[in-house]
Amino acid sequence: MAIPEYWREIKHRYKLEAGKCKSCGYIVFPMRLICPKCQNQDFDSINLSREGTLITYSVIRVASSRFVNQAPFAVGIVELKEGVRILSQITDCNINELKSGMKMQVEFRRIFDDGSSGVINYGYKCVPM
Amino acid sequence: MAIPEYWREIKHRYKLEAGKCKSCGYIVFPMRLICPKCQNQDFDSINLSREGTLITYSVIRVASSRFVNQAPFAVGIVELKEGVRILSQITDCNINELKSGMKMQVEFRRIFDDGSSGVINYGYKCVPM
Amino acid sequence: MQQDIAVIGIGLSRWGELWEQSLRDIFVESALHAIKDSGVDHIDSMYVGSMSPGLFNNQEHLAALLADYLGVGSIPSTRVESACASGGLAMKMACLDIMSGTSEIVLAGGVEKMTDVDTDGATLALASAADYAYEVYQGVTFPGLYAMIARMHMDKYGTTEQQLAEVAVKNHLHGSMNSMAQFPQKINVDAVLNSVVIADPLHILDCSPITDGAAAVILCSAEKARQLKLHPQIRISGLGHATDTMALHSREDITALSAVEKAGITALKMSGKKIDDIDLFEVHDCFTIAEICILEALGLFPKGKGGNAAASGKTRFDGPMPVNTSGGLKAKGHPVGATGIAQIVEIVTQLREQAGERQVKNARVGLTQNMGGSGGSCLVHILEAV
Amino acid sequence: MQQDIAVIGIGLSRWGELWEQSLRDIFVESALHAIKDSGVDHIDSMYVGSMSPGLFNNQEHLAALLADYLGVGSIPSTRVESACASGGLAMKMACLDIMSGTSEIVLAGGVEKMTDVDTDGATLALASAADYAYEVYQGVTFPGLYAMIARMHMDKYGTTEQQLAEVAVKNHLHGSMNSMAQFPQKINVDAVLNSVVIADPLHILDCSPITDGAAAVILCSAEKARQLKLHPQIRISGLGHATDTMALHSREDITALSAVEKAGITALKMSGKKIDDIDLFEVHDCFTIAEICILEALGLFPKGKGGNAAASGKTRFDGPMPVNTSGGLKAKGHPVGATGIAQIVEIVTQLREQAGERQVKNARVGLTQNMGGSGGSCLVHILEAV
Ligand SMILES: [Zn+2]
Ligand SMILES: [Zn+2]
Repeated sequence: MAIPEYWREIKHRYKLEAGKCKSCGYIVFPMRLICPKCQNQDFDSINLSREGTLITYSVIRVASSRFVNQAPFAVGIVELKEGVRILSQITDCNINELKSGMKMQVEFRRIFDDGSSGVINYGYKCVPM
Repeated sequence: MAIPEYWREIKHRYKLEAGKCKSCGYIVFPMRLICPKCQNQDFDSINLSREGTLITYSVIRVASSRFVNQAPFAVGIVELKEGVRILSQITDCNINELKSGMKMQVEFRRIFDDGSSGVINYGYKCVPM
Repeated sequence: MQQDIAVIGIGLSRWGELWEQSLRDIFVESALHAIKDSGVDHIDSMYVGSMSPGLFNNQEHLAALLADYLGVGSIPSTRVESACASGGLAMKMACLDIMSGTSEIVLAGGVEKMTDVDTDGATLALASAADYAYEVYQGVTFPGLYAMIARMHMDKYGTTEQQLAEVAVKNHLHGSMNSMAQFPQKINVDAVLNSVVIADPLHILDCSPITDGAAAVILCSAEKARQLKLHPQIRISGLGHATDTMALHSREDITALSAVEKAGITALKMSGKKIDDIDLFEVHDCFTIAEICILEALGLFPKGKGGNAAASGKTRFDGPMPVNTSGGLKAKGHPVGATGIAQIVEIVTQLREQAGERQVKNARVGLTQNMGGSGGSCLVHILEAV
Repeated sequence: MQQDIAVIGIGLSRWGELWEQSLRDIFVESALHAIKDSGVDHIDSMYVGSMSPGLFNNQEHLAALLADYLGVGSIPSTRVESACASGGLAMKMACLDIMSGTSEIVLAGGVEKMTDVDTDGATLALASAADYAYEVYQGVTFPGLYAMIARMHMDKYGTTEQQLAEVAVKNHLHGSMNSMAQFPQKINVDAVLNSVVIADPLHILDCSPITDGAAAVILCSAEKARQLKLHPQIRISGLGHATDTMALHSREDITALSAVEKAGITALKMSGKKIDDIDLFEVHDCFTIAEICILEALGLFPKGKGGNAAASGKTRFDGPMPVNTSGGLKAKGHPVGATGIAQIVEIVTQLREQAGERQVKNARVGLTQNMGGSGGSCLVHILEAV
């Protein structure tokens, strides 16, 4: 994980900064330069709410080396109040009791440690409410 | 450097195994499936001679991490007796006294250590005669 | 299509864990087979689909390397990439080259040499087909993405793990009749359900394997093909290419593969066919759930009704709509960049009536569907025996 | 060409060390500029040249990702790769798409985001354009390969380090008049000769830099362009594409870039021009020696006589055969996949007479030459003001 890349994504990963199209109201996350719905190029910057609903999920049992010490862990697609969807880990839960439709809270968590550089990478994870 | 890859190249790197086209006599190094000169697909396997002439050269002063502990070091293109050319390091020499046209001997040497796997990678290097 | 294009030669390298062969060797092996099969004495240009020789082999600039080792020196050579759909994309670009009048005889090939890295290296390389910053960063793997599609299909339409397993069972049955298949063993539903879980609800036997392999075909204008006539004439009558959002979570319907639907509609329209006119299909079953969603997206089954396709026997080689007679990615193997071309090889083999035990009766029109990532890109081709 | 194609829009992102912007951001920035410049309200398909988003950014499947972020959803999107010639290759494939009748309005773009890895990571990624097993394995770097070409040119033809330096001096002079250049500083011969040696005889100021950047152009049939007429008409009248051996040491003449020669001949023949009919050139000066060998391979100078081209002033923007008026890869920057498209952008800017201070007088016909690796692949395009 390169430092510049990590740094420029902080606004998305720490603050859930998104863009709301000034023309059609569509919300993009992360921020974009052009609205995929109406091709308008002006957005208001907003922070997404931290509550949502689990749409679908899985339990990763065979993970990449970066996440192998966390396996098995759950991942899911969560639809936030604004209608925006994010993919994230589902944590602080019994992985055998997940169900689509569960209410979720978005929290700020450690995502993985980067062995080669020693950097700790943070971001969002979801927790059942 | 993957082990299977290292292993399958041993015949080229340790023994300078080449192919001599059964149709037009053109020599390919490494071995190929089809002759680029006459499109014939049958080759005799030969071992290249270990003597040649320096065609051109450079001194690498900014090396990749794999070779950084060897820099500065010379590299050159050497034409072997059979007319085949190889690219290799030029070693056991004064890097300020290299000249095109010098006679070269091909020797079996350590090329680099692979830090992540601990494997030592061998192959050919050239030494002025 | 505006101009008829014919497939006049097909070739495969060996497929499997080919530790003794390099990327360049396996590509050239497949290309020489295709050239020989076609009877041509030269090619004017070549296209190579490969997903990530950079991450798998530290080697880019594949177009130049492979033209060199194929002994065709100075000809135009192009590498294209669309993740696991790279082979299908090479096929399309070879067609455009001929349609543009630039080349007459073109090689379209695909290759992936996946076992030069360990399993973790392969996992990371394959993950590069997903959105690195918003999917891979979170810890999801490729099986994990398809597992979330499967979970939703099960929740929404009542599809079962048994129905997923039936896809693998059917494709391994087909693979058992294909001497080129990497895993020609027949399996049963229990074997799938008892195999280790990779990402719930997907077991390892729901997943396609890691494979080294290459495939190549020779294309030319139909007019040129009539002069050669080594083989029965096979023409390409339609091609479709579409994209979708990169990230799975950005799609309105997680189980709908809209790039597949759009590419399918484009190809069918170009060929003047309806989906019911197609006699057999090679589709991108990277995971069992993928085959189910693809058949729905192509319109072979109504949305949500694809789950029973394999279990009902309909998609068996001897059923009414044979799917993946080659064994599919599942049993034949999935060297990602080669897969799209190998699908063409299977359809041509069937249309030539050279498929032996697994031959589909009266096969006249075949369709290939090759997909990148979790469905972010798709290529469809329609081939017909003339 | 069989069918006229016009360039109707051009766009560049910022170029430099763009730590605040991601790969997708810089690509979309350049594409939106090009679309706006063209005045079109949609594109039918897109091509992206990128050398190694896998090794630089852990991201393949760029075609789908960039179509998504450009907000063009489902259209066909294709990534092509030929190392540092990936941009030129995207240009060619976009032309074939239009010539084949498949698309009417096509975007051809290029992008490389090189500063998301450290210098060693960039060195390794760039090395993947050479033969990994028989060049990189031995310890040679990319500057090392071009240094060996330079050494041989000096030994054989008496070319001097001063003459190499003059190429850098000239291209930085041009760059000083280009507000988009990454290194717009003027330099002199002493500065080059006193800069650190990277690989004898090449100093760091003989080398192009590491750059983040993107470029895009909009193409359509000449007929379609006449309906839009926002800008003076610029048509593509020739294209050439050729390959050479992957490994530098496999070539009979180490200083002869035969892929450049062949691609140049093809493009000139297609356009019905002679090399003397060309008013200005953008060529692939990844290293100073490259510009010298390229001018010889294109036939602008006899073999071995290219050394004095820059020193004599002939290739200055106000000389008889202006080369790299943009500043070239040297001063403008070299985001590898973007370079081939940025060359087109410069020629179009000149043919539109919008190049300001560095404007070439009476520029009517321009040529771009984009090269992969140590010369293993080459794309040439010829553009004309109508
Ligand atoms: Zn909008
Ligand atoms: Zn021969």
